[in-house]
Amino acid sequence: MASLELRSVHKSYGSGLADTLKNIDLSIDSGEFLILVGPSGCGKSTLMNCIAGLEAITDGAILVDGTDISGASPKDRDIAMVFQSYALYPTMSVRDNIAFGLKMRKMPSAAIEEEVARVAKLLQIEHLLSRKPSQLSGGQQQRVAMGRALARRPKIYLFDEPLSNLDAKLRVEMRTEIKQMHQRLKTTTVYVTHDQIEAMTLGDKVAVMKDGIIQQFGTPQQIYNNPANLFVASFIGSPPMNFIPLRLQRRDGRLVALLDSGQARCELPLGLVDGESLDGRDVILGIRPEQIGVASGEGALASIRAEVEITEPTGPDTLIFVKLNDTKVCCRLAPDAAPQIGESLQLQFDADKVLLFDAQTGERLGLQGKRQPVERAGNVARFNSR
Amino acid sequence: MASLELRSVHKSYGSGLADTLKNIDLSIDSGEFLILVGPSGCGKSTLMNCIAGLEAITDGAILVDGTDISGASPKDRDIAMVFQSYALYPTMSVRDNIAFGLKMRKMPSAAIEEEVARVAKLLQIEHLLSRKPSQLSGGQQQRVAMGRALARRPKIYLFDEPLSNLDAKLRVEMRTEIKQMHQRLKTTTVYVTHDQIEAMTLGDKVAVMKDGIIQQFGTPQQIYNNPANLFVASFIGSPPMNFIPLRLQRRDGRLVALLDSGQARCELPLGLVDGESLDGRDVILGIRPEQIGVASGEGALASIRAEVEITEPTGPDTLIFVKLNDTKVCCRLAPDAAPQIGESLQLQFDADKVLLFDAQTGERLGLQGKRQPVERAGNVARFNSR
Amino acid sequence: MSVTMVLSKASPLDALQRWLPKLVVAPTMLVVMVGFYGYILWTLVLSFTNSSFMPSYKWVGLQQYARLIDNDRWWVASKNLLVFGGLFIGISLVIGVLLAVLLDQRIRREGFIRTIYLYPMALSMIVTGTAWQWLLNPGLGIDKMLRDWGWEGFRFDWLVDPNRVIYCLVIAAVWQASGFVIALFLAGLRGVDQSIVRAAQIDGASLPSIYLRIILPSLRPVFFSAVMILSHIAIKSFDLVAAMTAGGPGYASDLPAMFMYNFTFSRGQMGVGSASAMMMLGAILAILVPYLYSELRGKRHD
Amino acid sequence: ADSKGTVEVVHWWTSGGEAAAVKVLRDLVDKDGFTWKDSAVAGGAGSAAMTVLKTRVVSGNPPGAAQIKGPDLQEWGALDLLSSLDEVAEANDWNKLLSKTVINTMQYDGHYVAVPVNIHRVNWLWINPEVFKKAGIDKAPTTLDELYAAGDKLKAAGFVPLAHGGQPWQDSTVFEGLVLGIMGPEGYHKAFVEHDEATLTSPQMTEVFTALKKLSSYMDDNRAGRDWNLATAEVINGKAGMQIMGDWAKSEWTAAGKVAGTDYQCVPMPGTAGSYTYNIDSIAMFKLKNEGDIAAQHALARIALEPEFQYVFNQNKGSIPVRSDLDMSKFDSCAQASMNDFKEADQNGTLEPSMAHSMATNLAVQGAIFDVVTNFMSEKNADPSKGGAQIYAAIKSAQ
Amino acid sequence: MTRAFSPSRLAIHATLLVAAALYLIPLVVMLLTSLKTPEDIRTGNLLSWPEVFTLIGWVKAWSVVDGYFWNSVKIAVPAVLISTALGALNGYVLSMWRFRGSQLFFGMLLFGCFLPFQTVLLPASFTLGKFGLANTTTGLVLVHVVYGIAFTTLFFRNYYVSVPDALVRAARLDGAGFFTIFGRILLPMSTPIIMVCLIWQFTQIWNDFLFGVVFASGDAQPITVALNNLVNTSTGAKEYNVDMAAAMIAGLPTLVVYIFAGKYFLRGLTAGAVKG
Ligand SMILES: Nc1ncnc2c1ncn2[C@@H]1O[C@H](COP(=O)(O)OP(=O)(O)OP(=O)(O)O)[C@@H](O)[C@H]1O
Ligand SMILES: Nc1ncnc2c1ncn2[C@@H]1O[C@H](COP(=O)(O)OP(=O)(O)OP(=O)(O)O)[C@@H](O)[C@H]1O
Ligand SMILES: [Mg+2]
Ligand SMILES: [Mg+2]
Repeated sequence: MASLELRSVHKSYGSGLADTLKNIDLSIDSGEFLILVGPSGCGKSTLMNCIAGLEAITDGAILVDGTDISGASPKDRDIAMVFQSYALYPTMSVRDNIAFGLKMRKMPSAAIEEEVARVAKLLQIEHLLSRKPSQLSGGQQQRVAMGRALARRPKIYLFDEPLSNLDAKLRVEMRTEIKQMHQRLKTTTVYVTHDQIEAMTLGDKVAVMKDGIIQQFGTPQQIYNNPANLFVASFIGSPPMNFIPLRLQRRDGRLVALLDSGQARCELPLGLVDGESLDGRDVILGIRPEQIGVASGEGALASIRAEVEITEPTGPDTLIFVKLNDTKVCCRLAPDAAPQIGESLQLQFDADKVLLFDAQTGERLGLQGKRQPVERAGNVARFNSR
Repeated sequence: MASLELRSVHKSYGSGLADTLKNIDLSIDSGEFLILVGPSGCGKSTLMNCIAGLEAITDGAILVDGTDISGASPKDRDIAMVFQSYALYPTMSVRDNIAFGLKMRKMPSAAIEEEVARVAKLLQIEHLLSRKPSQLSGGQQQRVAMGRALARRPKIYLFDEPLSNLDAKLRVEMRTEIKQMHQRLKTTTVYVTHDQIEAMTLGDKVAVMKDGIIQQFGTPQQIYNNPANLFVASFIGSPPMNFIPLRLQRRDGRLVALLDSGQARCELPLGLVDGESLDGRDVILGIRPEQIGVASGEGALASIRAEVEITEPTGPDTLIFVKLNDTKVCCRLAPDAAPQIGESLQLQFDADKVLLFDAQTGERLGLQGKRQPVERAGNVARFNSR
Repeated sequence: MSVTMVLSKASPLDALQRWLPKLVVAPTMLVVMVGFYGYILWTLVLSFTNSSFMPSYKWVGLQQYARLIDNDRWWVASKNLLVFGGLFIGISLVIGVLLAVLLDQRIRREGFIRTIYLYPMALSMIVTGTAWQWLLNPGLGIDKMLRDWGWEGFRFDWLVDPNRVIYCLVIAAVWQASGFVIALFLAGLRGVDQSIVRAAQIDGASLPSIYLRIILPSLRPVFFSAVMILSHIAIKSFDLVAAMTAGGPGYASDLPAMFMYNFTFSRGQMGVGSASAMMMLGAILAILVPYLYSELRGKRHD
Repeated sequence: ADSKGTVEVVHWWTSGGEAAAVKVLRDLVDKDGFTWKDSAVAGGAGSAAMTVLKTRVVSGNPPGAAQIKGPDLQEWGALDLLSSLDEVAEANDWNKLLSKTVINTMQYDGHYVAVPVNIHRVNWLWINPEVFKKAGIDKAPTTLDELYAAGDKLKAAGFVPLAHGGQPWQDSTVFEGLVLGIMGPEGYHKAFVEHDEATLTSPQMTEVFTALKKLSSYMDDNRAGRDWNLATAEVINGKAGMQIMGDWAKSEWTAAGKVAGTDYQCVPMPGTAGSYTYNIDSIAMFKLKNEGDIAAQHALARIALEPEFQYVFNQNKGSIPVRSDLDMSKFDSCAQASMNDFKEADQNGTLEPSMAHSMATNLAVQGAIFDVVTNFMSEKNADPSKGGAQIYAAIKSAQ
Repeated sequence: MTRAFSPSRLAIHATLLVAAALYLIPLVVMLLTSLKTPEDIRTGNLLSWPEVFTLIGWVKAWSVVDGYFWNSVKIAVPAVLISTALGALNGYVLSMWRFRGSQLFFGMLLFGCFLPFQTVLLPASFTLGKFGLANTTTGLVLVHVVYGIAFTTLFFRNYYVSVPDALVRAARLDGAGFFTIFGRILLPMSTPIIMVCLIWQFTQIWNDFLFGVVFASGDAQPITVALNNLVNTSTGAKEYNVDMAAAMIAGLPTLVVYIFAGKYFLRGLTAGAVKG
């Protein structure tokens, strides 16, 4: 249990190369659980390595409990880590892999045995304890890697995609275990994941990275509901948010967005205008697939008739795709409510939830007064819409 | 493009060890897309390796286009594969890694260059082409591994968790690309994944494995709606199906399940009885979280009042957990509809969708006449309920 | 089940591909069968004959072995080999590992230091033997030098002490061969997967325990190579003994290879020489084969 | 120019003086229009060359000529590999030129198979008179007791009395000198040529070993493995007083610019005056097919005995010529004395083959004796009374 | 961030330097001796400074070994290359393409090389004689290849054993055949072991005396035989300065190989691009 703070951390892999981490500022309290997400290659693993002391940072400082540890060696930082590449000790059995860190910390062997047994049970690898890593499947290896970290009681846990090779069921179980363990032990944790559910449910805080820059830092709900920019909005949520470029207009003193499905048009009311300035401005309207439903009647407010172009049953839901303003828009419906391709249906927008982004910068426009101000960490990059 | 058939394939890793694959029978038509799912360590990678010819099978036959290729060497099978462990050539640049297979097949170098460029663009790794694998992030390595396979035009593609290290957004894009590519090229494909959405949307067929045995083989919808047994039911779907053990009773000539939330009780009607035999029998009732909703009124049929014990907002949905018949039951609600912890609410069951499983064997009981018969491949193991 | 066994057009090229691995090792196999085992067999046959000055094929049964067993010199040589081999292999391994690990610590001028360690290997055993004979000679070398420099009481006369001369051979042999062991281990160390080292760092292992418990165990194949090489050198260190002590004082520093050579060629007792070669092989068989077995039996990776 | 024939010579005459002498031979052969192909193999007093020779023969590719000596000639002859030189011998009157002892050694089954090139005397004692003077010794020892006395004085004066290298053949050189001195030529012959049990286990043998032990107490402790020439250098440098060594030791003195008779003295090993242990080098010829090559062999055989070569070679080697008709005035006093003693001993029947230099026995027996002697000398508390029996047992097991 | 010289690093460097000094002593002795006059050697002590520095030993040594030096080159270069190539191929087969009995074969190969070389002299020369290769450099190359192959195979096999076989699998699926996999995938990552192997083989062959003296005659003899003839004379005056100079000349090529090869050790780092 320790607080962790990064102060304008920079990291470059070589003098010729561009910085992989750019001015990272982050601070999490003792016992907090931080989720790190971002596209592949954005620097998540690099950041983890820097915190663990496996890569030297080029500039800045890393503080644990207020003490600068930038120069400390990995073994003195008391951190446990799950590596994305597992990095199991090939010559040791699974048992010894898990026990190694404990032995190094001079735990009595009876206690080690107990701990190994506990972790093995938790991860369902009891029957594999005497195998060598080369005799394990991918997911089994990943669980051993996990076990190696969980057996210890460090100041900080670092998990780099620890569940990526597990099946959904096991993943849910593991997720629950991690969550419970965290609630019990309250160990400060940084956790990299690509799984939306994990990102949303596991952590106290989420940091969204892109190209070595932290785009937004906040609670899961903030990130989901009030993304700082187009990138965060598009990155979080699966299926992703729909983005419809359009020009804002003023109708009866209210700002509206005009939608056109080819079959019909509708005006989406956008709450009170903060300033005159938005009138006639080009923006990108964001709405999530689950925020579009089937309207109860033909003439309902903020609803539009549209033709279904594609349907995709995912099991619990069915996704349908329609064209609005010449943009493909995804809506998530219950399987029963889902129409056939080519059918038309009346779609209902949850106008309260609609977000607006600046078409140039990608920044979210602080339109709706009722929302909390957007929280962000560090430097926010200009977002170049793609 | 080729059909693929496995005939009672057995595989053991050593004479002392138990069989890793047990009597696998599978057959997919030319151009079909097969999804292979199953818990970690069940033998998926082993099966892929056997198809590719990288592991010798112990017994049985593998047929491509009706010809037994069990003895053929991997390079003559004309198969491209993405390895779970990437297996990139460490001394080659990304470009050479991708081009290698093409060079081996004597493609002219101009064509190779074009192909590499195409694949690199598709996978968004153009800027990495001259790096060595050790300088890539995990997801980047995985994309290179993918590129190596996609650059070729083999008879069969084998993908072993090719997207597990990618972020959700990229994953969706890649998934779409793979789907489109498959629609265009119609190359027979076997694809291992742990991702529910991939499993449900990518494939024509799904095979669910456990402990080296195929539990069920069918279309995604069959697997989702008519799981052959408890295992398949629990394995597919996220969050997973709820299982409530109870004893069936007869009321007014209809079979009902009695649910008890502590606050209230309800009788769930289970359609027409096929036989008398089920009356008074111990079964496990299965219902998916999305099949439980909020009832429109207090007295609605097949609804029950229950107290919310846990809530878990996942972004698009909120999961709530209640206790029914002393079992924790998960319901998926829209975030707006979600109550606070401790509140009570009236839950509505989609009684048509309820499944029943034999408490002993775990086999699904063919209760509802309207359902299609369950399709299964090969040998179905007895399911021991946990 | 009738599987259409049209085991596709098995073209000659396919068959070739399948046989290629075996074809590639075939020449070696042939050479091994003739050059090693054929000759061993021939030596075995000679050891049962009365061959003396030149090979002859008159069968005398175990007579040559009886002679060998009666020969005090043979037992001295055998005992020497045990002492020499054990110390030489042990010390070379320790030095090899130690210095390789130290060299692995991003040392300045690593290349230069490495070359210094390696150069003794460049010299032939004859030169090594001569040089060390001088250095260890009580009247000429280190002993005299230190006394010349005023350390009157110093006495280092192992080279002329029948009970200690064998350690002199060990010193010279270690000096010569340890550099190669260093190179071998260094090559191994450079190939270790860095992510494993990282994991161990995180697990709180200090540098020594990372080496001892993570890296060195994964260098098991390198140990294997080194042990084979060193025992090969130990068993065959003929030139070294010839140049350094010629087996003396008396025959206190004789080794089996020397013995075998002397009897076969210098003394015209080829039968005894062959018998000694077979005894040597027998002893190696007893020690080495279990080791070979345990090393080679395992799976691909450990 | 086309060569009339080639003769390849395997030998171990590689040191400075020897190489120069061999060059003379080579030039003479070349002058006659033949080609000399040199295969010098040094090491282990010829054992490396023997190894080469054996493998060459086994591969069916023997050289034309090889340095082979003593009883080895008989072994090679028995394999029917050596060609007869009777033709050359007759043409050049070898029977007259050579002493009977030498002729016997050179013949196999009554035919010449080798040509002798020199005669070494082994039982010499080399003395540095200056050191003797410093130690207060006025005359060279002629008996063992005198030797001991001299040794004690030298030791007292702080010199190493007896320079020696601890190598088996050097140990045995001293040993055979003692046998010759204590047991006389007949006893020597019985012991080393006939391997007579009674002689070998006699009390006299115990005396020999006791004397050996005594002598080794006059040698320095660091001698193990030392080359003989380093021991000689100690005498030359005045660190040591004496050395028991064959007449090749002279080459070291000569190289150091010392003159026999004045700077150093050579006397027979104490107790052996009148007896002579010899060591004869010879070149044997292998059977060849090519006529030209055979002619080359014959030319080589002839030239080897010609005075021109005999002079140069023996002056360089420290030995004496094998033919008795040469003018010895060109040689130094030691060589002259050696020649006289040789002739005398030849007549008196006190000429004995050197065991330590492979003239008396075959190599197996020699090796067995070496083992016992050298082990005795390196073992501080070995029992002299057991030595004879050990030698006998060793000889038996080697035969 | 450059690490400061901590006490422990200082200790490491000190240890390495002390060890280096110990390794150097014999070389210093030889060098000093080779630069002394014979007189100086006779009178002085082995480790004493030469009274006058003279190159006479070196000149004389070179005149003796000159021709033989090139013989050695002619023998060593092909023998080293061939045995290394064969060893690499064998090692590749024995680690990546195991077949029934391949382990046994490898074990036999290793065991066989413990046969003392002296025992093979006669049968080998008989065999060479039969093939008409007696006393030719070809014969000598052959012998060196045969008796070097066990260790070259050992080196490569043990190096390749730790290469993940997923690599080979991937390449096989990519359509690469036996030799292509070897040449394109494994060889590029073998630099360190190739260097080790070259060093070993080159020293063994260059310094070989036994085979050289027995299987090459006259003018075809390698430098070690010439060196031996120089150093190992039983009678006559010894010229230690010449001996030592000749020894150093004989050792120079190996030294050069080491200096050259050492650089390449570092280049062969196989990076951890393969997980699992
Ligand atoms: N070389 C081997 N030797 C022995 N057992 C092995 C070997 N490789 C795999 N296994 C075992 O075989 C079983 C199946 O492994 P496989 O790799 O096929 O699993 P998988 O279904 O791909 O799992 P995952 O999803 O975790 O990758 C596992 O229990 C594994 O431990
Ligand atoms: N050793 C290295 N040398 C040079 N560049 C590197 C090195 N390691 C990583 N990189 C680059 O740094 C960037 C960040 O890599 P990092 O591994 O941190 O990504 P990541 O966010 O973990 O991605 P993923 O989700 O794919 O694992 C990538 O573009 C990668 O190519
Ligand atoms: Mg990463
Ligand atoms: Mg797998």
